Amino acid sequence: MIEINDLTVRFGGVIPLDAMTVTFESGTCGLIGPNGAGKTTFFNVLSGFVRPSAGSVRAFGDNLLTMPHFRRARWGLRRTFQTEQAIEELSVFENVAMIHEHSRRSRASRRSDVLGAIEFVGLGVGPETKVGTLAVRERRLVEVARAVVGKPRLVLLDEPAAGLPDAETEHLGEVIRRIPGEIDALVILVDHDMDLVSACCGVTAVLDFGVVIAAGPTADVLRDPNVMRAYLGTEETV
Amino acid sequence: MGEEKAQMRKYLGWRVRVPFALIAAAVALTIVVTDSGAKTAGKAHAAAGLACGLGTGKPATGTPILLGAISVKQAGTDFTDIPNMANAYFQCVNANGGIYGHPIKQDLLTDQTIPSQLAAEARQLIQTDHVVGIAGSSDIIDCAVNSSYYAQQHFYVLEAGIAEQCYSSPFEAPVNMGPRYSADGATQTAIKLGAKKIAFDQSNVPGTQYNAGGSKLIAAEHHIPIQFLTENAASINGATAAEKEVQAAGPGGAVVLVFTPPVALAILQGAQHLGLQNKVIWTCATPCNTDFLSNALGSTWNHKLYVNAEMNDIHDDGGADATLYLKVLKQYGSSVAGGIGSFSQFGFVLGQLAVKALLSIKSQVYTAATVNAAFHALKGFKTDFLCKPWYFGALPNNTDYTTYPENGVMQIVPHSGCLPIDKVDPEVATVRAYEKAHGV
Amino acid sequence: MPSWSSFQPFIPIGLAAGGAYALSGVGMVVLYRATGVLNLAFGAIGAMGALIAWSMINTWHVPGGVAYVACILFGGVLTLVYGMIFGRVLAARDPLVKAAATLGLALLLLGVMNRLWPAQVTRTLTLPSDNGGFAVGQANVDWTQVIAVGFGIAMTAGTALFLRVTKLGTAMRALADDREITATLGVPVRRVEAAAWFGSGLLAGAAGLLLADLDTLASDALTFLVIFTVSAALIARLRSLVVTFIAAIVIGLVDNLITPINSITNFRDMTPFVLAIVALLFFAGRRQYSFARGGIR
Amino acid sequence: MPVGGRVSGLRARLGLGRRDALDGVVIVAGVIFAVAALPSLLSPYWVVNATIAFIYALVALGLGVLAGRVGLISLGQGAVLALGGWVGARLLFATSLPYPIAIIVAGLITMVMGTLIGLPALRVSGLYLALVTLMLAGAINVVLTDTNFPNGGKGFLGYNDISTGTPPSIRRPSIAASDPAFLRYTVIVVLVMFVLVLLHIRGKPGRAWAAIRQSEPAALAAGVNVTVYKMWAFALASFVTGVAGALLGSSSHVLYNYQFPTSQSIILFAVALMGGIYTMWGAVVAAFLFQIVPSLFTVWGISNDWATILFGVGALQVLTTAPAGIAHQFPRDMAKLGRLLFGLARRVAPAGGRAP
Repeated sequence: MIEINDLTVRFGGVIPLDAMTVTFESGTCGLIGPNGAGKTTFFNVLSGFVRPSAGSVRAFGDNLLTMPHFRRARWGLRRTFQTEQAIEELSVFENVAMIHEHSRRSRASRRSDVLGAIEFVGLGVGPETKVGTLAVRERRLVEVARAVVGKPRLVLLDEPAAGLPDAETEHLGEVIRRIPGEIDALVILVDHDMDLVSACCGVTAVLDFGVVIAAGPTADVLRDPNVMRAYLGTEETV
Repeated sequence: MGEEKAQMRKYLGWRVRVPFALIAAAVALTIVVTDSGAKTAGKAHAAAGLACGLGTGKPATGTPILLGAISVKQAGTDFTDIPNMANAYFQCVNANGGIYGHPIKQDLLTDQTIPSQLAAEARQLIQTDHVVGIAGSSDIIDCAVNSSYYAQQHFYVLEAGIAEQCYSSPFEAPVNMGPRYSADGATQTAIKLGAKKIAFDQSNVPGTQYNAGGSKLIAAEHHIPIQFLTENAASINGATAAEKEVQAAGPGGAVVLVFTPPVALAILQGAQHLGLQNKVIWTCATPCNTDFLSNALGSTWNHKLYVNAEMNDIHDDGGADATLYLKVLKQYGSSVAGGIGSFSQFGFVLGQLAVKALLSIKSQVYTAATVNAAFHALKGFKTDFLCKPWYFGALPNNTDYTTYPENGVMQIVPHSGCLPIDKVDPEVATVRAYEKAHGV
Repeated sequence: MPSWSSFQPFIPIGLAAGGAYALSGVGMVVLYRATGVLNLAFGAIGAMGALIAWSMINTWHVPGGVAYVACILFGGVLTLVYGMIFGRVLAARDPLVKAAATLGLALLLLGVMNRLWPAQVTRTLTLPSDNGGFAVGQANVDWTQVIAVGFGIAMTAGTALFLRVTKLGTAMRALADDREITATLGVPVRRVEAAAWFGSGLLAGAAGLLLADLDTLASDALTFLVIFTVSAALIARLRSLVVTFIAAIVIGLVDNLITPINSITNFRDMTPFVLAIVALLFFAGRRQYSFARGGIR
Repeated sequence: MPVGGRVSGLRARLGLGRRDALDGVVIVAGVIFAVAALPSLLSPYWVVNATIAFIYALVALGLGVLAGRVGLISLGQGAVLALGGWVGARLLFATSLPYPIAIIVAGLITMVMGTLIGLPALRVSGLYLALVTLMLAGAINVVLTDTNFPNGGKGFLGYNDISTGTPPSIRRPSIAASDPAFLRYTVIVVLVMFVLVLLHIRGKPGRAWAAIRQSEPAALAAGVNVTVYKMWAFALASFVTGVAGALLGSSSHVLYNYQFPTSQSIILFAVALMGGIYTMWGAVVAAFLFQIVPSLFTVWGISNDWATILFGVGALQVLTTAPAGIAHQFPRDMAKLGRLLFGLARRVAPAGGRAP
């Protein structure tokens, strides 16, 4: 469970996050909103690239904001980026293993954990394949594998389905849905693909201009008039 | 990403590969044209009337005699004029009967003052190319790196020396004095001209104290204060150095420059910018003795710079050697870019010495043993370039001349005569004693 | 500590050197802002120009004035040619790659220069302005030094003004901020870049000419004098022309005013390095993260 | 552009192992040859040159670690080599440490210095890092020029400016006093260093470096302490280069300050690029270009300036068309050629067999 209170970020005059307050209990939670609503900024705060000017973030009782960013991975924070960041010159195995190496898990458990993670995402290629040779879909899956290896507690997925055709998005959705149960981690999913969000997320929060304008069961939230208004006029293209 | 790059490379193809192909072609062509011939430069074309070697006028066609040489050739420092001039004389000899029909072939290796490189090159010459002798070398660190190797191989080397070992190893015989003794001469001249104080400036490279040692003793002997400065020659600003020197020398003082011609010139140019020609007495070691420098400085420096010249000046000396030197330089010296000056004179004399030694071999068998024995036995060699007869020894050239620039050329200072290097410098004293004892 | 009077003569020397560094510094910064290329071959280009001028005067006996113009033009043309070929090929690459490529050019030129103008020959390039001069206190000043400083100031001011008021200049500044947008605004990017290459090349040639006279006409020395220029440009964070000028002058002065202090005089060559390093680390400030891949790409 | 970027998935899966095995065989064969046969086959000139080439392979290796693995461009490796040479010479003169210990200690001291130099440099990145290192190289150069290399003198500097006779020589290991023996010794040391670096690249640091080179934020998000691993890379490169410096001193028995001009740092960078910074073979190619090519020119009577020109053009060519360098391109071109010839051969003799 992660509680965000009055989280505020200022870049000079711009205020990407304005006293954001929300709590994600468990399972897979959606975070949606028009472009520039502050979703990625929120992730950057959690992973430590952006220092908030006010507010607090408590995850499973720990204060995330006081940790140096590379410590947070050790704590159990995982994250994917909008532009996929799997390491091209390393093999699939190494890609996942290097995350494991910087987690709390012991060296002994590495091989099994890594192969387990690759298994988990159902990647169709051998673990020794160089990532540089993979297609977008496979790279996305490798990223998810990186995000679930080494007993994570909090997994942030930033538009994991960007640029994927529907069939593959569906597979990805299944994988994401299985994370809370099988990996026992809280997932926060940012995406513009409403089908994916409603398919994966029990609860969803909506950001608009850095403010949470709605939060609750996904179905209700998507029917919420404010949300409609927020989306109207801003055409959402994935 | 991969594809994208690949495409970019395809797109680059024609646009980039073409320029590169052109550059490569041009480079290759130029090498072929300019350099490949370097080793066999200057074939023996007939030269009537030049009294080189036997002076028969018939080109030598026998089996060549291979003589090695090592010389520094790098940005900022290039002494290849010395071996090149020696080779020019060899060509002249080859065109005039050679060594009893045997032409002399020069095997020149250049270096960039990297010790390992010099060690390798000495071994290449002696153990791989099997040169029968080494004559005409001129390098900054050859003696320091290789003198022990030459000793071990029993090679007696004829060279123009710089490093201290050239003047202490029994296997090395220089035609010149090197920085230390030439600087001694410059210091003596400065004192003779009544310097109240001396500022002694040189490049900040190993051996500075060795170079300065003699001048220190000489100044002390005459109770003249002397201050030692060093410059980082790689990044020298002439004006800065000149002003520093003039301030160190003070009013009525003298500046002694111990630099290669380019650096010396940079300093004197700087002095010109600041109008310092008349502030002090300017003196310089041998490298300044080249018409190029005099020419570059222009008339404002007439009689303002006293150069200790280890070789006689060729302009107002009409002697046989001087005449021959000029002719050989003109006819065979195309590779002697520096032209008239001490460096090419060194090379010329080194060539003469080697030829004299080779011609003296009665057996007319030219092996490393015979040739080096002949080199070692050299003595009583008279040339109007040197004040005293030359012999194979530690410091055979220990009495020399003084020149100054005059309208673009270097001239002997009138009535300056021969200047014996002061024997307060211990090495000079030993040499003089040796000369007295052996009557050379 | 030496007296004030012994420092005085080093002031004009330092100012002159600084002026020459400023000259090339301005060219370097303008080119970087317009094309993203930090031209580390600046010194080599100027050196070759100066050597060509030397050959014209001493070998082909061309009147000095013509040779000097040729030197400056050579700088402009060579730089333009390089820019037209490699500048475009590398346009999409990281600034690091662009700068590294100019190191390749520097090596190429260095080799060519040592080949065509071997160090066996001692060379010098004297401008007629060396002959006249005047004295200030303990210091002698000749017209070349005056020209160096004056030209430095004029070029800095002129270029700054040019960037402000002219259409081309505005285009260059726009390019520095965002080339895509500038391109979409219908600015003829290529022509603007070409202008930047050519202009900076002219400055390289001019600086080479001045330094060959003020300092020394030696290919390697002039090639690596570029470090003084780079240092000044870095202190200005490759942006401000005025700061570049001031930095260049300061470097020139410090480098020379240290000279009479015997205890550290031999370490004066560290001036540009030390100043640049301090400046860089001072400006380094907070890291901001780029998602670009590191290294050669 | 990563090396593996253009290998097909299948080739990678099957090929990778094969490739390694192949490399292994080639390396073992090469080392046995270099140790057993090479010294006796080569003339004294080439023995010395080969030794120096192997030593410079270490410098190129260090550059490869920084540029190829982490994406840090250092233009100051020539200066680091000089530091290593200075420290090594001082140790070999001042102490009676066993030779292997001495060069390792030299490497370690250089490592500390190199890392201290790298530390502030790490606050800047990309172009600025390259320029800082260039500046530092220049500064070190000035200091070395003013203090000179140890030549057996007294005191901390160990420099004696009134040299008499041949300078006291920087010692070699007693078992490798002769040039051929020292070549063997160098090959072994170089091999050890390559293995050391290989272990790093194949291990945790290698993966962390790959992550950093791909993207620093992603690496941070993956829990990589970017600063530490960058320093680690500097330390490793400096260590290897420091050992190289110590060997260099022994190889020629003497070091001079004008042996390490700033231009050398740049030439080293150029040849490292030409050789290829993404594979360890690149380091070997770079060393060959740096040492052997100019030496060939010397004996052929071709001016050394052509080497400089070659390096300039080469650097431009690599940067514009083949970022992975010769060691990467050459085998591929050869493979292409091989396939071509194979294809032709098949066409000439169409005696069945399955299609290629």
